Amino acid sequence: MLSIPAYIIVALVLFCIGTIGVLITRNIIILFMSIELMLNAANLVLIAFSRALNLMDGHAFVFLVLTVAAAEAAVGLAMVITLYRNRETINIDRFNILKW
Amino acid sequence: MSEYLFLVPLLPFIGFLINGLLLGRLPRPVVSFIACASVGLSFVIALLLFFDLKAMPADMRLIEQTLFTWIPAGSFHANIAYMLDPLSAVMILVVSGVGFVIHIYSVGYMHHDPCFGRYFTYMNLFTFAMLTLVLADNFLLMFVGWEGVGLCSYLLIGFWYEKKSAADAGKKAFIVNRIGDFGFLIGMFIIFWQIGSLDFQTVMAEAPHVFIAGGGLITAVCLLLFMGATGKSAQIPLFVWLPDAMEGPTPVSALIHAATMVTAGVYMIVRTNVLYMMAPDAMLVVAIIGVATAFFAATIGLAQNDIKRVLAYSTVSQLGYMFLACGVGAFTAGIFHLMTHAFFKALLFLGAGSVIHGMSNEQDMRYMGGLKKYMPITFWTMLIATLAISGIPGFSGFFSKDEILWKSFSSQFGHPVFWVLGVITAGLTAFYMFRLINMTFFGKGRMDDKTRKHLHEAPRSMTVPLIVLAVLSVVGGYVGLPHVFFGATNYFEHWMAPVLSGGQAASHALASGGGDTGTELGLMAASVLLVLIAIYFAYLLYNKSPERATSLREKLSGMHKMIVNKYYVDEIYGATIVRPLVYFSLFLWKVVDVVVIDGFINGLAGAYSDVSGYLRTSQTGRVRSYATVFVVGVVIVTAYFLFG
Amino acid sequence: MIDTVIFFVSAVIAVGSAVMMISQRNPVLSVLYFIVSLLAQAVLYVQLGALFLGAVLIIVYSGAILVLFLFVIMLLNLRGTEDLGPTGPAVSRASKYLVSVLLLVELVFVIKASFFSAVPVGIVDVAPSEFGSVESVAELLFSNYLYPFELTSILLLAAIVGAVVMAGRLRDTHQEEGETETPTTDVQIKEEV
Amino acid sequence: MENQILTLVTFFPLLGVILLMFVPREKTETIKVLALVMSVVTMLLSFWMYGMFDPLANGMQFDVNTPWISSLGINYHLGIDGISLLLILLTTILTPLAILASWKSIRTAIKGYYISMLLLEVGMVGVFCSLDLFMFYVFWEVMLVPMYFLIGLWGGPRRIYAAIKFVLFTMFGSLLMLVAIMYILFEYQKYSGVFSFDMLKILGELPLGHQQQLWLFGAFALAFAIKVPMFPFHTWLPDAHVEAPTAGSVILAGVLLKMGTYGFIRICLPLFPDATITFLPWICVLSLIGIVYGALVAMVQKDVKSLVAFSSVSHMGFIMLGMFALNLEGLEGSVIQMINHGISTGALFLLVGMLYERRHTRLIEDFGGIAKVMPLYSAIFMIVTLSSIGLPLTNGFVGEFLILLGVFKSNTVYGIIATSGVILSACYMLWMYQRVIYGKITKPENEKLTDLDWREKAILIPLVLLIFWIGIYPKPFLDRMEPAVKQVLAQVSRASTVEAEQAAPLNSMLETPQTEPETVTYNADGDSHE
Repeated sequence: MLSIPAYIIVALVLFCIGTIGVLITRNIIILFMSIELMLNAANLVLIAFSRALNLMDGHAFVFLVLTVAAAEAAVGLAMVITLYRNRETINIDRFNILKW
Repeated sequence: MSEYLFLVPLLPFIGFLINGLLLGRLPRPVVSFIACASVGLSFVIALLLFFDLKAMPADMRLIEQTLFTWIPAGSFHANIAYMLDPLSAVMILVVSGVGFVIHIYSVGYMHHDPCFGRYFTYMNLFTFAMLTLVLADNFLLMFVGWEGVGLCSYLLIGFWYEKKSAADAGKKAFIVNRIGDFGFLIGMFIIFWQIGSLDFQTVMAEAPHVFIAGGGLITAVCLLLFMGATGKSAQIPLFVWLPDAMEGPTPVSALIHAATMVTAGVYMIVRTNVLYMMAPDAMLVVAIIGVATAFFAATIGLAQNDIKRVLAYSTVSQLGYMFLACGVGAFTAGIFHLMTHAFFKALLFLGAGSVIHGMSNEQDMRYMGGLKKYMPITFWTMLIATLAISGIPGFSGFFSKDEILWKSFSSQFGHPVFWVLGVITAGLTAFYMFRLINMTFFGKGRMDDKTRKHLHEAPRSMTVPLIVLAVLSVVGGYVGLPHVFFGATNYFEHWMAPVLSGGQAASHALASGGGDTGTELGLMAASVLLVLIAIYFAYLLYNKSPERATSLREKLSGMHKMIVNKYYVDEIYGATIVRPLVYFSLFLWKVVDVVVIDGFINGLAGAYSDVSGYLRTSQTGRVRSYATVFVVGVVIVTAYFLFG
Repeated sequence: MIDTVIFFVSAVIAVGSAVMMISQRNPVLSVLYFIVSLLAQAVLYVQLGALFLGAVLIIVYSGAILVLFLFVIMLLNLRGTEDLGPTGPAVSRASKYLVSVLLLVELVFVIKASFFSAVPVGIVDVAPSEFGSVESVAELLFSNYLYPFELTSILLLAAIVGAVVMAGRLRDTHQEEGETETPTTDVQIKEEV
Repeated sequence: MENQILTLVTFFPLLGVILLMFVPREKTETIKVLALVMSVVTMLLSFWMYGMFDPLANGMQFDVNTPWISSLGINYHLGIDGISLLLILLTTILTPLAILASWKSIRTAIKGYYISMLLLEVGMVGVFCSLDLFMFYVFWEVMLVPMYFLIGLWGGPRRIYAAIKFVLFTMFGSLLMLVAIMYILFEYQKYSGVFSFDMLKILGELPLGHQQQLWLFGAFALAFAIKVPMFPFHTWLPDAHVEAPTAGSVILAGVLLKMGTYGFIRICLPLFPDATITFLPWICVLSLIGIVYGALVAMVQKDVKSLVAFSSVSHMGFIMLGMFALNLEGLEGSVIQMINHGISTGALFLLVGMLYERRHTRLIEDFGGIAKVMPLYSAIFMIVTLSSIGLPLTNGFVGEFLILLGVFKSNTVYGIIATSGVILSACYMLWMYQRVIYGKITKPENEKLTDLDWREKAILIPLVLLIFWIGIYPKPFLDRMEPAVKQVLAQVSRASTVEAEQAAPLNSMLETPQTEPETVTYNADGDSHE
């Protein structure tokens, strides 16, 4: 006996922890990981619903999301490296050229 | 002959155009010939028209001529139309006659002046404007002449524009005239508003039906028109410009500020006598201001040292007499005095001109004296004029002034107080006139010897006009002999009667006032006696023992200082009107315009940029703060959907 | 009964490690915590019948992507000792927590409002036999979702090229030293941190 | 050809602009001559139009009405009556004079200068003859752009501030006007089912409720009041004038100010009669303030141009007051005064410009004793000063007298206050004239000033002749505008009587004396010939 809302609530909690992670941390790597966490929380919701509705589309969707997450992580990390190379720091607040 | 009426004003205008357009190119003799010829010719035509008019039966004496419609605006039709009736006949004779004489005189007087052409251009323009004023057949055309003469007096007073005082005097004259014109304009509007037309004929005919006699509106109209008259003829509130107008060349003072322009106010009141007869309290105001101005100006005249200023105040005073005459209903006497005054006052001014000419532009009487032997003709002609103005029997001044005094005593609107003040003023007039004669012509010369060497009699072209005017100022009086003298018929009164026929009520009132000749003779004797005493005093103080005059002056020093400084009238006007007006406009400009309105707008712009400045700080450049804003947005949106 | 216990344990582990992940100074530790959280999530996947995806999550995601993270951290030689500058003002940190919690509360409300009322299925019994199996996912992927599937391959290609170009070694600056092309990317790492 | 004359007059300068494009920049002489020729030809065309104008016909003449954007009901609808004829003449006379005046004073970007001058003329003539609200608005904006460049590029030191202020003021007003036009459009669509911007149709058919009229009148009145300028909105005028080049100020004062008053006569009065009567006291009071305020502030100005600018505020106050006397004399006076103000203030700015060209300063105290050095200049300056004071036999008097007469008939109190303006105008003009022209030569630079050369004479003589012509024989102008003025009065007296009781002192105005024309059935002959 599975109570779907419980799983969704767990996913939401994970999602919000991811949000907190994005807002609080000043380390770019952790920022990325928090975003990845939020992504996974979303996947969890998808799977919970596909289970609730007995549809496999949720799974297909999660599969695609994972590939996108992978691509995004790769490019993101490449950027981190270039950023680090220019500024020798990974503190995100240093990169504020857009400041008025 | 009547179709040449329009030529009378037109000729000086043509003279003006020729001299004006070819200003620098005409040789002097040609310029002076054109100027004098045009005025002379118009005088001849005026004379012919006068005889035409005389030939007509008494009550139909009217020549009319309409040239073209000037402003056709719906119900309002103003056209350029000239009208000649006995009143304007007298006026054009005086204007063109005296004008012609003065033109001849000024040829000599202005001989050495560089702007010779410009002077005669303005003089011709003035004559045109004055003739238009006098010949106009409706209020609007009269107003055209009215402002035209105002303009010419501005130009001629400020003729030597390099002198700041002259330019100021010109400006002052124009603005004070404009204040008068303000009243005149509003009077005209009320007339048009009520009667619907501005032509004299219709206005005089309709007035009794439209206005209620003695009512508020008619009094307002008369007072407003009188305000215009005071502006132009320099009466109490608005007389300040005339003494300063002496900055202009002397012939100008003679023509404009003695003989013609200043009398325009009197002419206007006589022209609209029908209206005035319907508003007795307006007449009272006119009389009061007239006699007050006469007395007030005479007192100031006592202590003036500049020869022309004495004459200026004497003009103001004599004008006061004329307004007194109009005020008490004796319009004929007013016009008669206007005519005689034109003659002897022009003569006085021209005489003063030749004195100044001889004294190489020295105007202060304290440096004159003993000129009798150097300038015999000027002396004798001025003596005649002085006798005339003081009202010595046998001279024109006596007849006209005495007529006014008698009417002010006896007429229906008159009052003994007017007579008393009038007689005292006559005395004062005699005193300051003879003071002038004694100080300039008698006693020992007080001028430095450089000017003494230059002393010479004026050239023929200046003395002939003096003689002509002297003859006129003697003969002029006999035209209007009061019938109290061995029953002589008063030609002038008969001549003027039709013009006043409009106010029938008025004319018979005048006649009844005739009353017993005994009192008239008695009053006449009293005034002559007072005049003789004044003459003796003047002789005593300024001829026999000048030191007594100085001692008298110390005793009355307070009063004397008051008079010398003209009761500080100019300073009072300056402080109460001019300076506050300037400060108020400065306030308006600096505060209202710049601070309030511009401040508001620039403030708006400033506020706008401040707000945008504040909003700009939200762009911190830090990615995390943007992320926070994202999340806040999401929260708000979900909240809206949840609870909205 | 056993399911709910497993569910609770793995849920707690997932949330706990997630919290530990974001609060670490040392990035390596945070990656490891993240892997633990993923494993717990995989258990949840399995409980929800997504066997194949659970496996994919463990093998592909935490195995490959997070290792990549580790690799980059090692590459940049981050020991968590870098000075990350002063932490922002307390009020802004607090407001950030508040906002996230608020978001959580709202989402819970959303779920409560929509789920219990709209979708009748609250509690479900056992899933049909090959519900989460590879065949069903693959069969779906290659029928309805063929285009997205192909597109993701292009996406991956683009990502690879992008990553290489961006993080590739700085050829132009070293050309003048005449160095031979070294296959490995030599990143100028400053020794002192 | 006859009925196309209006299109010709309006767009001929545009042809000039196109030709100017082809002339290379450095050939300044040819640019100048071409621009002058173009504007003079436009003037001749407008004289020809004046000749063909039938003074007695009611309604619009030379009517051209072809659908332009029929889906929105916008027609290319041109037509003029007496009032717009005279204003077009004023424009086409002033522009060549302005171009001639800027022969030597403009040295930078000459080609752009003359292009914007000709564009300006297109905009102005267009406004005066367009009978389609949309086209009216388009020309209104077209006129704004070149004026902005004239002030902004070739102006004095503070030109940017002045140009921006000028544009923002006018733009603010014209946006409100656009909203009002849109409202009318939809109101008409609701009423008649079809979109139409045509003024004459809207005038004839559209019944507007009292409340609607109030708002619409308010919007239009604000736009025109800023342009006039009336009292509180006038602060852009002195800045614009002080900073504008000579020709710019001549056109700005000569014609652009008349846009506001023309707008009132063409749109506000006829279309919203009820609102006109309700707003009447306000506008009269504002224009009275304008008269006295303008005159007083003009008295204390240090710069001749800003003095003349404030005198324009005062004169325009007269014009507005005359217009809102709502009787024949007042309205005719205000229209003729518009022409006079254009001529005398235009001439004043030309004169000041000539002094500026010689001395490069406009401060009054820098001058003095000019009469000695430049006699002809001083004589012309005197004539123009007298015309702006309103001395009889000059044009100023005719206008001022009629206005005062009209105002007096409609409201005696306003009349008396307005007449005081006569004194104030004499004060500041003569005081300025004396400080600039009379007196001794105080500054050495003033000694070697040269008198007018032939070019400057060619500019001033026509204006002086016009001053005396209108002063002595204004009959032709008054006759030509009479039918148009009667038309406007007929439309205004359409106002429902309920309003009349409310405005008690003005009831004498409503029953104008016996010359009220027979009830002019509004022959909307301006109907587009579908």
